Amino acid sequence: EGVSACLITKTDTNPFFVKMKEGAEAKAAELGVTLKSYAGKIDGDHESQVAAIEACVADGAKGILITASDTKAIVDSVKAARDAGVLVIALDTPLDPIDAADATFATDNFQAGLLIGQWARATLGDAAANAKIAMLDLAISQPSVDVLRDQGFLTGFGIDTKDPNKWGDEDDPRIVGNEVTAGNEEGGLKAMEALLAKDPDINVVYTINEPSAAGAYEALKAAGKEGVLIVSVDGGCPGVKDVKDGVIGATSQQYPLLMAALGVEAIARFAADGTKPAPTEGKTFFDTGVALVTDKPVEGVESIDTAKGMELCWG
Amino acid sequence: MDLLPHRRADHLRRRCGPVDQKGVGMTQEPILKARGLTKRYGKVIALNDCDFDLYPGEILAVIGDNGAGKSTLIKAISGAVVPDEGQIWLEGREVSFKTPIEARAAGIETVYQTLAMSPALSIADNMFMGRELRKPGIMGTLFRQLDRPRMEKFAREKLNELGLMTIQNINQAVETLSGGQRQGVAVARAAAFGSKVVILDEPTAALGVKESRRVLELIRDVKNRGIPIILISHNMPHVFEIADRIHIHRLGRRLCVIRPQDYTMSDAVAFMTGARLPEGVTEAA
Amino acid sequence: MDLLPHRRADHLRRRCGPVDQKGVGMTQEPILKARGLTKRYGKVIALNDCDFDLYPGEILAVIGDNGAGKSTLIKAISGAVVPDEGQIWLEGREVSFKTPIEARAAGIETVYQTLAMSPALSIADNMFMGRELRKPGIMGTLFRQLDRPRMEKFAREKLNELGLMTIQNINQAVETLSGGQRQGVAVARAAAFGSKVVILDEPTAALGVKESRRVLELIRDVKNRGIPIILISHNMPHVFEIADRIHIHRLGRRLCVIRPQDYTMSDAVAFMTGARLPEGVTEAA
Amino acid sequence: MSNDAKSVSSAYEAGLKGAAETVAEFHEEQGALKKLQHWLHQTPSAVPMIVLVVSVIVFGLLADNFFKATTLSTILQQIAIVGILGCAQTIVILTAGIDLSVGAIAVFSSVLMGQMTFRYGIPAPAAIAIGLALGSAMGALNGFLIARLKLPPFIVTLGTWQILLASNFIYSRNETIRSSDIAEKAPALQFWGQAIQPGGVKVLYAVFLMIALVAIMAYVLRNTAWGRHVYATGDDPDAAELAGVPTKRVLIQVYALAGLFCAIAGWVMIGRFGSVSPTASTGQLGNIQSITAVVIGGISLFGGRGSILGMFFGALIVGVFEMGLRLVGTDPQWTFFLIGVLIIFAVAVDQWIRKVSA
Amino acid sequence: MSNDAKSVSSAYEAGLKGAAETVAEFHEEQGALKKLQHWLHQTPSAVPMIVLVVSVIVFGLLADNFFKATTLSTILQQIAIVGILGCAQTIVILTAGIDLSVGAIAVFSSVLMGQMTFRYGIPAPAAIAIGLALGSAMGALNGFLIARLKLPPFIVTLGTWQILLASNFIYSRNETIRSSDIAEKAPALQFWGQAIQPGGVKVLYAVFLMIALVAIMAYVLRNTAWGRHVYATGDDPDAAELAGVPTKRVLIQVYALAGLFCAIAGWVMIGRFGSVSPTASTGQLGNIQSITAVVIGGISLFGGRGSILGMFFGALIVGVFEMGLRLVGTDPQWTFFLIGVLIIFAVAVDQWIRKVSA
Ligand SMILES: Nc1ncnc2c1ncn2[C@@H]1O[C@H](COP(=O)(O)OP(=O)(O)OP(=O)(O)O)[C@@H](O)[C@H]1O
Ligand SMILES: Nc1ncnc2c1ncn2[C@@H]1O[C@H](COP(=O)(O)OP(=O)(O)OP(=O)(O)O)[C@@H](O)[C@H]1O
Ligand SMILES: [Mg+2]
Ligand SMILES: [Mg+2]
Repeated sequence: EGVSACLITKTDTNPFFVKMKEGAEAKAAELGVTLKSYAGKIDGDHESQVAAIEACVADGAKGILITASDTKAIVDSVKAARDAGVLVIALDTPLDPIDAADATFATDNFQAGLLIGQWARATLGDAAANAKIAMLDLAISQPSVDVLRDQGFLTGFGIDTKDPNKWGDEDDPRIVGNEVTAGNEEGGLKAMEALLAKDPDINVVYTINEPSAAGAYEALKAAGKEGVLIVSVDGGCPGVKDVKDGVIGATSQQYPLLMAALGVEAIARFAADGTKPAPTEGKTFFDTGVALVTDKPVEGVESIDTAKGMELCWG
Repeated sequence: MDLLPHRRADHLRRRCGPVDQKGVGMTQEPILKARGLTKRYGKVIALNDCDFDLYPGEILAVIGDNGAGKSTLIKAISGAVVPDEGQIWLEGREVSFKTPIEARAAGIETVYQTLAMSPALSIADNMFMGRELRKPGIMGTLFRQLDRPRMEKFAREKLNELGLMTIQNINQAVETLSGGQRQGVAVARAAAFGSKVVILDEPTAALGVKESRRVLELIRDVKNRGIPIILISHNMPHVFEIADRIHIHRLGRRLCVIRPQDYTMSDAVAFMTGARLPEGVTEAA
Repeated sequence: MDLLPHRRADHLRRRCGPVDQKGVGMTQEPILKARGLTKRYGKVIALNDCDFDLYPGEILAVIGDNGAGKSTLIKAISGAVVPDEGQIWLEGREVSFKTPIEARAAGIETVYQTLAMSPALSIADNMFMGRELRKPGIMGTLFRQLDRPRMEKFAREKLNELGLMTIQNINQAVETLSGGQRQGVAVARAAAFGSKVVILDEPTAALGVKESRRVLELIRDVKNRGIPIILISHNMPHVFEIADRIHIHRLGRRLCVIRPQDYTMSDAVAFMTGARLPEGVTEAA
Repeated sequence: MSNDAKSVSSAYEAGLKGAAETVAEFHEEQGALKKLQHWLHQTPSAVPMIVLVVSVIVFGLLADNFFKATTLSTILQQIAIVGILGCAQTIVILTAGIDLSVGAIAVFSSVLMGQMTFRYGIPAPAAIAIGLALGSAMGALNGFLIARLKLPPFIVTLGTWQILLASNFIYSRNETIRSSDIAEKAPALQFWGQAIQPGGVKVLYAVFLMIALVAIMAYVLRNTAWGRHVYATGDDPDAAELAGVPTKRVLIQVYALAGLFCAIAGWVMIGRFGSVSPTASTGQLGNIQSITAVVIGGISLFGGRGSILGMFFGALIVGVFEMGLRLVGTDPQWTFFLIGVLIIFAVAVDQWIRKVSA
Repeated sequence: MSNDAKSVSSAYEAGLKGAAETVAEFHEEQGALKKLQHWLHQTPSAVPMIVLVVSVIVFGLLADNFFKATTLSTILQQIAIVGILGCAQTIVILTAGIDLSVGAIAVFSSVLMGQMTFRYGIPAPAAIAIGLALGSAMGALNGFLIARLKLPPFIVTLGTWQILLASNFIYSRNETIRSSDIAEKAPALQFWGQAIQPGGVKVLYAVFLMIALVAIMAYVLRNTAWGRHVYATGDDPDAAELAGVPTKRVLIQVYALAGLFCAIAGWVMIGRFGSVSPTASTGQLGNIQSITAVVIGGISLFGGRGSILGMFFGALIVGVFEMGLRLVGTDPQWTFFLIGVLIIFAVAVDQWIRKVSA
């Protein structure tokens, strides 16, 4: 009787989760674990995730890996699964409260935002005081990853975030505006065009992920503003290439393949002898880390260059 | 021809003029009376300061050219259209119906030219639409359950009375009936429920010879029950055979009212088409 | 009554039996001939092994009860319905129309009971629907541009010829016309384009006295142009006045064909309603 | 001179004497197939029921764990919300309308119930009552715009969908209310999340609620005058109006009732998910999901035809497909693909049966 | 005995002699207001045009940067894709249909064009031709199911929307083709992203393409027989069929042409976004966006009424609103809210003008 496991991602169209799934499948094949994958239908869709958890329990899975769309709302379903004897590991995004899951293998999205915010401020130097910042966010429903990255960036840049659970409520005059992008090129482009119409002097662009950064770059290029500082989060190989090509100034690299592989291993071990994975020393979760990738390192912000980034990148 | 509405003192209105003096004006009070009805559809004046009288127990035919405004007149009377101007009295009391439901509640039952049936619903459902019977007792008052057996029995009886059709299944959808059968159901509905006035707008237009004859018989039956009837028809022989009085409608208003005994069909046609004017009526105001 | 289709040898078919022998059978070849047409709608057999003949230059009336299958018969002939069984010959050649377009291309023009107009489009658009004229030269061949002025001129002429209405604007939408005016446009369309056969299904059902008379005159005009006409009508006086021969339809098939000179209206009504059988015809097969 | 008229008519109507009283009658072709077709034609919910049974059997064969009581009860609880939204969508579609705002009303109502309790400290039962009232009001607004201003339902509800969803995000400030807080302070909000456990198989109260609502609406639509009026309004509104149905009032009532059902669904969402989340995907997808259930259930989008039982089977079919495909282990994208095929297939079968058995 | 018949008729038709030849004529009430109403009624695209002009003026007053050439050209380029999808949606809606799959066809076509070039090494122009052909085929499939199997358009395209979107993700393996790679190896794919720059204001080729397509379709719909047939099919399909319109063929052609327009939109997407991305939001939202443009443009969802120019103004109105609200500085959530209000408002105004000018 083989071990079966489930992977539940936020969506199955975002390259980040596609790669996470591939990493998990490779590891599962290696360990002889049967892996079934599920996903939400749109960003922020936690109801499909609940349905997926229920299906996994009904299917007799030993463990569930989940990147929760709504970290608070999923808690009850996770509890029900754990009560049924299933090991639940949160990937990428910690649940709220974090101990709702048996273990968490995650990157800190706030930290990821913080790094690019700090890098952008240091790069601009004194000009940071009168920067013109475009904020390209994910969706008007403001799922948690969207809020964490955005607010992390602003914190890193030294801007008062007001309510840290909500983007768009800031009143700092340096922010030209927030636009939503759906995390793809199309959205990034349209949002950038709109913000450029609002203020053509934008010189810093925060983007929720690298595809939206690529879209934003197209708009800037079309407007003849290739020098604008674009920062992003994810660290996928196309994104790192864009950093190398100077499209993106810096990106915070995360490690979905690593998370997924660790998660599958943990489930296999749990199935074998019942041991549960332990968190990183001094943290409430197992941090798979985040690294700032840039070819223009700045004083005071630790970073790796794109050559190293290409080695570690996913997808 | 001046068709713009001119308001005249009531005693000057051409309420059938000398034609009336030949005995058409009844001594009784009209059961249904309308004065000065006007209805505009954009540029079109479908009813132009129109008067109307229906006396108890009579069959009143309304004839006129296509587009003369006959259907609009009976829609105004039956609440399907709210006239822009004018007043209506039912049994001497002024009424103003906003919907067909109000007119029906007052005892005026109408068969519209378009029949007004819900094709997917059954014959019984259609006959009782808007006046459904509920089960007696708690099922009816609290749970508001329909009393289907009673409604079906009633519908079957009424259709048999009409003898117009041999419908095997009272629950079949109206859309499965032929045009003639549908018209029969509509007429049966009006005849069954009309307590004060029954209005029929071209009830035989699409009917064959046999079916038309049945409808005429039904109209006589209703009259014999003491209920007055308004009948719109383009069929002169039928009109002259059955009507007690004939309201001739022209260009959105009542031209005059005649008795079939006093005039030939040919006269009536001449009046309604404008070939000739009835005595005492001048068309230009 | 046995209505299940029984195939009989052709010489045994009751093609008007002795009635026919009174001279209705024409010596010419029929321009339009149909044999054994059958059409079922679910359980309903709307056409039951029906025969049909139309001779050159004649006005053939088709009469029958509601639901007898008259409309279905002419739909089968004009391609609007594909019969389940049976054959049709036009000028001696067998045809089988899958759509009304094919029938029209063969010269058969029909006014359906439902008129078949697009309410939101103009009168001219409706008259030329499916046979639009294109501009001459490159605008027409390459850019396929419609020749509106020519179509409008033609439409105006045809409607004037008909004299049925004074339409001020040939570009007004059909939905702004009264029922009678619409029927006029439909009849004008058929009369203008019919080259071999013109079919009219109850063209005067909703029309007033004056408007009906105009349509009858138009039918005579078309006949005088040498084009045969099929006229379905419930109006016996009209039928007996205008028809050369009368096809009596009963229960989905041709009961017999009579000449108006030979029979009274009363006879025809008796035949079509089943009150009496024409000589030589037995209803049970 | 009416004698003259009489003679005119009698000139030919004399022929009527002795005319047959019957209209054409037809012999029914009998036979098992014909009878089956007739039954299928008479019973609009039969087709989805058959599709449901077939798909249950197929998945039972394909996936080992499918035929377990827990799996089947899980399917029921997964469709509870769609089923309730489907009740709302059914009555709207029966009037030849469509309601794109059902999901938005549900989510916004659940947020309102939650925030009433936690932001303003209103006791939970009162907050629920307010939420249900506001949900009905949102529906009534749709109804008002559609019935009074005569705007097309598609557009009105497209507009209110966006408006309500945006209001939901703005009003909630993106805050999810945690399950543990609700359990502690306002357990009434989670009422429908409780379960009975006959023989160890959990069945949520929400499932019983859905079934009860379907049953009640089936009764109301079939056996009350109001139900007949809903059908008549969808069938031919002009005819219904002339025949004495207050169509405008019926429309407003239908949309308001749909709003109430959506608000009930919102309350059920709190029980089912534990928490109150403004980002719940029902807000975005609830309309398409409920329309899919209605359509697979054989209810005509043109109004006036179909039964709410069909919608229930339609929701179950989608639930069975989604669960079955999950257990078989198909990629989620293949699930979407197959649900798409299923939608077209279900309607094609329905159309075919209507055609052959017409 | 037909003499008998003649006498019957002449019994009363004698009265016809000298009957007036005219039907009722009506004096037109003249006056500036009446004339305006009449013109509004005659010109279906006039209402959206007025709404457009008013909103441009309002936003010009509210936001400083609005009346700049670059802002206006940005608005145009932002609506280029919706405008082209709107052409597809317009012809479908004119036939009383609806196409929910437009966005999915566009995205899938763009992915097909990209993958043909990069996965199989087909030269870009050939890949584009294949992409356009496949897009038309997807549309024709919709048309086939709707015209031949007589399935409701809403359901068919709901199904194909899911099917095509899922196929798009499965086939593309979620891979985005990067802009720089395309620019290097297959610049033809990015053709519509080029721009002319009169006086420093960039105007994309895509904008000209959209305007050209609208103009061509306006001509085709007004001035060719086929265009009249499209209107007739939507107006009353039975009547059109009897009047000699091959309605089934027209329907299939309409959906296939709509598919072609969508594929063109897919090609334009590559030029406009630089890259080829299977996750482009148009796949999910293209249908709602294009329907919104069509409806604000005053085209009836019941078919047969409206002009494609109205759709163009409708798309522009949405574009102007989105841009204007951004420049005024509203939060994206409020923008979403206000677009919802706009949709209802635009249709209400349309309805009101039609009523008073009837
Ligand atoms: N809903 C409407 N909108 C616009 N015009 C209308 C409407 N209803 C009727 N009309 C117009 O009002 C006039 C009178 O129509 P009405 O139906 O009352 O005539 P009618 O005498 O009943 O004719 P018919 O004998 O053909 O039934 C006609 O010119 C008609 O076109
Ligand atoms: N599309 C259809 N579907 C089902 N039944 C039909 C259809 N069309 C006609 N029928 C049935 O076929 C029979 C013949 O109808 P048809 O319209 O040919 O009669 P008709 O002789 O023209 O009658 P009328 O004088 O009332 O026009 C009727 O019973 C009718 O109900
Ligand atoms: Mg009338
Ligand atoms: Mg007929």
